[in-house]
Amino acid sequence: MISIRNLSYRYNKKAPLVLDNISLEIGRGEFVALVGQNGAGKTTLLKQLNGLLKPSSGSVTINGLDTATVKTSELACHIGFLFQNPDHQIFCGTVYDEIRFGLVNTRRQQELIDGRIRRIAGLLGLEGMLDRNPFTLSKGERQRVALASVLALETEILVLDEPTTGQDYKECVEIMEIVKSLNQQGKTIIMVSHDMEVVVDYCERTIVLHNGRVLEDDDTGIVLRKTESLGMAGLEPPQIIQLAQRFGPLFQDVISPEDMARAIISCAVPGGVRA
Amino acid sequence: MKQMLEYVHGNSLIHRLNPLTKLIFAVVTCVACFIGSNHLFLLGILLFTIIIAGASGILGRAAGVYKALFILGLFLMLFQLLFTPQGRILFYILPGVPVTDIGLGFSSLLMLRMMAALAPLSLMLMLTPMNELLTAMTHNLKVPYRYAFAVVTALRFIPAFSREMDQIMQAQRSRGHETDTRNPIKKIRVIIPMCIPLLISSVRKVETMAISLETRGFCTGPRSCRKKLGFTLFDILAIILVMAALPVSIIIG
Amino acid sequence: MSQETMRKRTIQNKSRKGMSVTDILLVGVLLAAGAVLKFFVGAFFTAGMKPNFIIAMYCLAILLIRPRLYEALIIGILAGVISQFFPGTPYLNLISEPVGAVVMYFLMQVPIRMEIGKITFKPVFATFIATLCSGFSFLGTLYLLFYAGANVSAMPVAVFLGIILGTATINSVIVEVLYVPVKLALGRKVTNDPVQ
Amino acid sequence: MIRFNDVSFSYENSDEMAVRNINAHIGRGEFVGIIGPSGAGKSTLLSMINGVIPHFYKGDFYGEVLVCGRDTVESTCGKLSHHVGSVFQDPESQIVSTVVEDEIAFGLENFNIPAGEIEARLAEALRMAGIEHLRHESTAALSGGQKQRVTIAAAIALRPEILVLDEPTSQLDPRGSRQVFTTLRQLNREYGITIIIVEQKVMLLSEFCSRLMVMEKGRIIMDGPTRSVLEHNDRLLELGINCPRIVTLTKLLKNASLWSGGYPVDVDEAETVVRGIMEGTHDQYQEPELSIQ
Repeated sequence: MISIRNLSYRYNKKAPLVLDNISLEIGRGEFVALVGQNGAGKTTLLKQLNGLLKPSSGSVTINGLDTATVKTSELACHIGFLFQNPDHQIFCGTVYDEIRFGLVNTRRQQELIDGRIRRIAGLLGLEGMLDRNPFTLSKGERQRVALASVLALETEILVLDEPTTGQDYKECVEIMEIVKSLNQQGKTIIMVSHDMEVVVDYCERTIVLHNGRVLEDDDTGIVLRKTESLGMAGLEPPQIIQLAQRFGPLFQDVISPEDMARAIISCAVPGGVRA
Repeated sequence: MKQMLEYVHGNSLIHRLNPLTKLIFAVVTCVACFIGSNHLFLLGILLFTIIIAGASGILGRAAGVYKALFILGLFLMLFQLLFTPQGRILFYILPGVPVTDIGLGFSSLLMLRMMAALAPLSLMLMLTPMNELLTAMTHNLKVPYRYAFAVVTALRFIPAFSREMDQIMQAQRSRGHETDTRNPIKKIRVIIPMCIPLLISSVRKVETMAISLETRGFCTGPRSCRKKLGFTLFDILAIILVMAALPVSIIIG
Repeated sequence: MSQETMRKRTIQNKSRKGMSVTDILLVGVLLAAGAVLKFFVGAFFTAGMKPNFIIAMYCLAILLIRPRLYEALIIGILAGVISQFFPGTPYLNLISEPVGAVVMYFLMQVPIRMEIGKITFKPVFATFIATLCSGFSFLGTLYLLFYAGANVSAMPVAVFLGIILGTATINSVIVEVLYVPVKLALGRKVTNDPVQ
Repeated sequence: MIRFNDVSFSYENSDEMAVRNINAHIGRGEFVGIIGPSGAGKSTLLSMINGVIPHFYKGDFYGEVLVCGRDTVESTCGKLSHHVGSVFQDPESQIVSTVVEDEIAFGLENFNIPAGEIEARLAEALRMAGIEHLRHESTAALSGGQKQRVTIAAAIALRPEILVLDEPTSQLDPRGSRQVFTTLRQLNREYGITIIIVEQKVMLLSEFCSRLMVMEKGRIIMDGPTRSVLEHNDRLLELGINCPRIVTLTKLLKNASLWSGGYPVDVDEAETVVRGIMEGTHDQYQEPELSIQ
């Protein structure tokens, strides 16, 4: 589905490498987290995926299309891209038109558009706001409008750059649950996040990027235990994994508080602790 | 934004001059350029600015400015050349469009004057740190601080907004937006998805900025200044030198 | 807590001295955005029908802030000063932009409503005229400076007339399109008539 | 130090009260975290301490807010800034200078403080914020965490007794966020500055704050020492507030009757809890009192 081979990238010939010899394969239906410090090259890597940036060397192919030769507007039919700041894309007078913008650009059939816009709006809880002016909405609502306009393209791949920043926990969970259900319907999700709890809750695979190189790439549970790599990338494991690691191999597979509680109960109770 | 005139850091004698000296240099040479209608005089001033750029070690960066001025000047010169039928015909650039001696003389004067009048201002901006210019403007020239601050704010935001503009264009391209069209009416429609987001995200910053300034006592009364800008002997010499250009320009006429 | 214990407090508004901090920042930010748009978006246009974003931005600022006459003049001067930071835009802007700004101010004072349904066309009209005035004063100063005393025929005004008219047209469309969203984003009420 | 006496406020052009009937007292040297869903009135509450309400945002103001004995309505933002320093979400829109030292001197210059004293206070602020090494750096070249520490230094250069921060880490990566909190802890412990912070990252708040306030729909619904507020983690989750995972774990252990002590606020304490259970010794935390309004 996505195949990156020996990808290197620099902004111009004199600049240092932003991405340094990256090779990755991402298959259909995966839910991948891309983590690392600001400036590690995460957003740069994402932008390679839909051809906004072209490789300096190496190649990126999406569904067999080489991003170096295919136009971004064409790749937009295969890969949906949600930027960090919703204000960077919203410009229409109504929420409806905003969601419609991408659909018109990718030349979808007119009669299908209306139904699709209403369905997507329903999914994101925007039904009542379709006629509102997006500039009067709250930050969280604007983020959902931006997501809706990307989802409307119904691409197989969805790329999300920090979709939950600046939102409260409830809004964050709402968005992540929608993304999760899309993943369950078979969409491939690639997401940048700084919130390790979101990563541990939703992503199956985690890639750690540091100074433009892939530092770790494995199942989330395994990667988040690599304290040294995470430390290098300026990250800290979620609290429960930090806690579990203090006890050596005892709580080896623990990820969630529920896992941990179960493990503690199973070792503590036979030991004769008062119940 | 490579076209912007940004301060180029350095520690040359010219860098260390009082900003007012540099401002006087920019204004006086400009005035002299319009008084003196002599090719050699204008060429001399132009050469003088190049020497200053070299002496302060920013010739490399200044070259871009000179290039831009040259292109603009050349354009102006060619244009003027076409519309000056007076004088002796030297040759024809196009059939029926003659080039005359007066035309050539005047249009080259126009070009030199444009370049020589503008280069000092550009140099001044490249050689003066923004906060020093601000101090000189508000403390010595008594420009109200709030208005000088507006200018500084605008200039400070230009690089940040350029980065945002990049993001915006990429965000719209990711949604399949295409920008290539030749029809001027369609061009307006094409640029709107870029103009509106930039303006919206910039004006949204205004409120926080205003609050941040209010909570730090912006414009609550008289203002002190951490660095005092003094006039050195070299400043005085430089001002005398620059002022000398005025009588010279008047004599030459 | 009971309603009786609540006491409502009011703050005496200090007399307004010049533009507020918010207004000043708004002018600064709009001019910065104008400079960036000039660089990025201006590249899409060919000469002739090319927007002048600096003029468009101070027209927008005057629409949004509703300054007094001398404040409008200051906005114009600020725009002129910012223009100096780009090579190739001579001192002339220090004259032409204040002229444009003051014209914009007076046009906003004209008590004629220009509405069709809910849309007001005053911004379009005022920006068009203000851009024209700015353009002509630029040209006038240019002629005055470069041709004073020269016994040479100047470049015919007609050459520039097309450029100025094109710029004014495109500027007025841009200001009309930007006015409502920017006003909403600032959290200011949208009124139909720009004269309150 | 800060006292809210029956305060309510509604913004201009809005019929709804943004905060209502607030009664609270914050003492010298406290480190207070304010949490709650968006729109709960957290920022409004902070804006009343630094005088932004009612001097910048106008509206209907009821009751009184006393900051260091001064009624905020009678004062101004400028005067209050000698008592209350303010830091906001986006460092980009707070920084006004191109060099770090100019940025910190900016507020001092605004108040017409003589050049000699500016120098001393500048050095002091840099030292307190732990950014002496950044003094001559260009502000544009800094990382998010460094920028935010510059804005903190710029606020404390005015020698305020109180520092209010509105989501200062929301745009920072984990390392930057922790740097900011560590700086705040130092200011609080070593220099006795009272800190009031609104934040979504409850995990960091519970680790660093001594007291938590929970807001919902314009009211303070819980207020007490961090540990006691975390007791009510069920209620917090209901409100849509994230609880630290170690709290969720402790809750589960309590439900299994393995633990009856207090809640841990950081991983070290959680380790003590788990070791206590595993080794059968209950080294329990004291439970301080909690007021629920």
